[in-house]
Amino acid sequence: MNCPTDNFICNPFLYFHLAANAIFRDHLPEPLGTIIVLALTVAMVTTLIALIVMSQVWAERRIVGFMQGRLGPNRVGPAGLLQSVADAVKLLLKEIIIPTQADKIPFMLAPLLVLVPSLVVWSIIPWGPGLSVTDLNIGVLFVLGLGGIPTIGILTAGWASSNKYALLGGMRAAAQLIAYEIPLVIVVLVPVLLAGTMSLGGIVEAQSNLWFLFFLPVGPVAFLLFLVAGIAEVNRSPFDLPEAESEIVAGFHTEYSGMPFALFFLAEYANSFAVSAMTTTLFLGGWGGPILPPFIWFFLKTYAVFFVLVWIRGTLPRLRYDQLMRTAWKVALPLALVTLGVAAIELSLIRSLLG
Amino acid sequence: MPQELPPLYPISLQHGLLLGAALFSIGIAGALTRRNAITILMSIEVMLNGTIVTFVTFARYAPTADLAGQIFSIFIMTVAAAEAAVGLAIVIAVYRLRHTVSVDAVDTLQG
Amino acid sequence: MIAPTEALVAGSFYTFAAIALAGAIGVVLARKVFHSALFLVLTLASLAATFVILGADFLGAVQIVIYVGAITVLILFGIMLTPRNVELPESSGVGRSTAGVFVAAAVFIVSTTVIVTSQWPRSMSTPIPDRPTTEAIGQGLFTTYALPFEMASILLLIAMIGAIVIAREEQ
Amino acid sequence: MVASFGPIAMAVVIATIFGLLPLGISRLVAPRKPDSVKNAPYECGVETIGPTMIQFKNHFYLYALIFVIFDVEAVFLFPWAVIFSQLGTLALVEMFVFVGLLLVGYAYAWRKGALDWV
Repeated sequence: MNCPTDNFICNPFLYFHLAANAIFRDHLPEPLGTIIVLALTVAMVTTLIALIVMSQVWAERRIVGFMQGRLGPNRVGPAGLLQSVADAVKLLLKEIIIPTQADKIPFMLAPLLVLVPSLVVWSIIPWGPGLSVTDLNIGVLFVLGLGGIPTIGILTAGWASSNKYALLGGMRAAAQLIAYEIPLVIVVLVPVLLAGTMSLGGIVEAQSNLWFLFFLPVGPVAFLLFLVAGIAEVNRSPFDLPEAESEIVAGFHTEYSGMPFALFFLAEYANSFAVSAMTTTLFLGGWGGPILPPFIWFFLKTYAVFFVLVWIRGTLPRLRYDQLMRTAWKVALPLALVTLGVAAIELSLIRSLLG
Repeated sequence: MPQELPPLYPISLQHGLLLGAALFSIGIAGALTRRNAITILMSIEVMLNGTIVTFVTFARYAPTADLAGQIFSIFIMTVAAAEAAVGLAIVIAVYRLRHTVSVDAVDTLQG
Repeated sequence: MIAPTEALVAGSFYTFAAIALAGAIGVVLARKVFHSALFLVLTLASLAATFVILGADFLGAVQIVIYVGAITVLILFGIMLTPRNVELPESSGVGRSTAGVFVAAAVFIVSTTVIVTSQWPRSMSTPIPDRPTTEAIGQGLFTTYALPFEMASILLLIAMIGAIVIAREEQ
Repeated sequence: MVASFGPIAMAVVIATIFGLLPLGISRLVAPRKPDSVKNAPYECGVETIGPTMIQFKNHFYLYALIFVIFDVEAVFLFPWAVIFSQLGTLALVEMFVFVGLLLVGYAYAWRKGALDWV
């Protein structure tokens, strides 16, 4: 539906913006007021995402519990809703153990390197028409760049821990991330090719008639590849080898305890949610949809994709490491290139047929 | 008569070029003083980034308004990637034979 | 959306430039090679920001993807595969260090002198208009610079094959 | 255009604060009683044997190497994808040549076993 940003139903933040502008921009000298409003906006989005992510930890545990015929968290608060809060408080009160041989500054830096990109992404994902903190004209490429930074954080965590398991876990995790980043980067080119822009808002608008998922025959293949590579990028089951407890203890975060561990945990869920949102934006028409306001559509679709991720986790067994690497390099990469090639040829044909 | 360097605001051609020159010089210092081959490679990356800054600055202030400078920067990054790939492969191969990454260990060609 | 004043843009340029320079000095001075790599990440990321401020938005993103996301990871893998470099005594001879610093200082002084004293054309005192660059880069890449573009592919191919030959462990 | 990137810088700052804040609070409220056993490396209760920095196999490097090459290739594809509709068939051919050349290297890596996990 047509939705201007100055409509309350379309823009849930309208009153916030009006209030922030009235308080700060009208009374402070110019760059300062703008900066404060911007900081408040970003802080609000970040807090909102962190809260959503915490609620999703609960949702995922309940859903997986249901799928496995058990209850999941149900003690703290109504239906266990406050379980995540309790976990957060518990982890906050835990001692932060820094091993003697650990390289302290990189050791504490690593969780930040993993967490920060997963939160920054939310500044450019559009929740509705014009409803993102900023719409970059190189949005897709920027998201991919952010997606590469956690690899550095994981390698840093493994190296700074001075622990064989952590080091091996870090290298394995990094090798997995880079293996799946290539098909991801290539398959993202399909929506860019179809939309002719890298702006996330532009890509959503280009899908107003036809979701890229339904651009046959390449759409479904590209969508599945993106989803699989995305799951592998965020280390979720069945690609959660980096933390395969039966093989390498807890992988790269073996030595982490208390809050730094919680940050890794938060980052993992924030990344899962970001992958769901990117899938929605790139293939499922983003905020587009009838009757309901755009941001509701956006979150409905994102939650649906997230539910699929949870479903996959509840269903599929973990891959073996050699299977994982073989899938990435020998199946996903060629398939992604073929998908892109077919999409380009198809687009050329359509263009020449239409004149 | 030498042209005066403009004040810090707004940014000018010279400021970008100075940043590039400073990065390049720091890279040279690292490449010449360090013995660890990987640190030397990283210093070379810093030098390459200095040149990229210079190219980008010229692309910004060049009268033709052609983006040749930026396109060239992408090629520099390509070369940097190739250089890092082959350079580190050599470092790893040498390490396998000599168990060190010191550049002093690889002077057999000096006879 | 928000229109920051030019002073704000200039201020962030100098901030990011200072961070980049500090990171570069860190790369050169850090005792552990892994710390050098982390300083390199800092330098590369803040340079991406300076590129954006200098009107190269696409290049800034490319810097993040290629340099921060790929080349740095390659370097980190290289560091981890050569474990004993941690113990390497890093200070080379005093004479060599002095010579290296001297050369670097000489290069810096000469280039600074050239930059400051040159008579730059008057047209170069104003920046070209700020606009998205991706399309212009694409146009250039596939028309004027089509040959270098294909050469880049050949370069990458040679680098890939060469590096595999060198780094592969013979069974 | 630069203006649209300002929020990104702000987001990086806020996200960093967002990560540092719980670390700081935890430092204030959490106990700190380090001892030598607690701070020893956790390797399944067994004392650490030998140096932590052991020699890994070079295979990790081969993956990283092929990753970098394809990452650079993908970056060249982005401007091509954006202006695909403005370019003629020539650009399509150029791109197929570009990717085709790299596939030669990919085939080489495959045949030499660089893609296998042994």
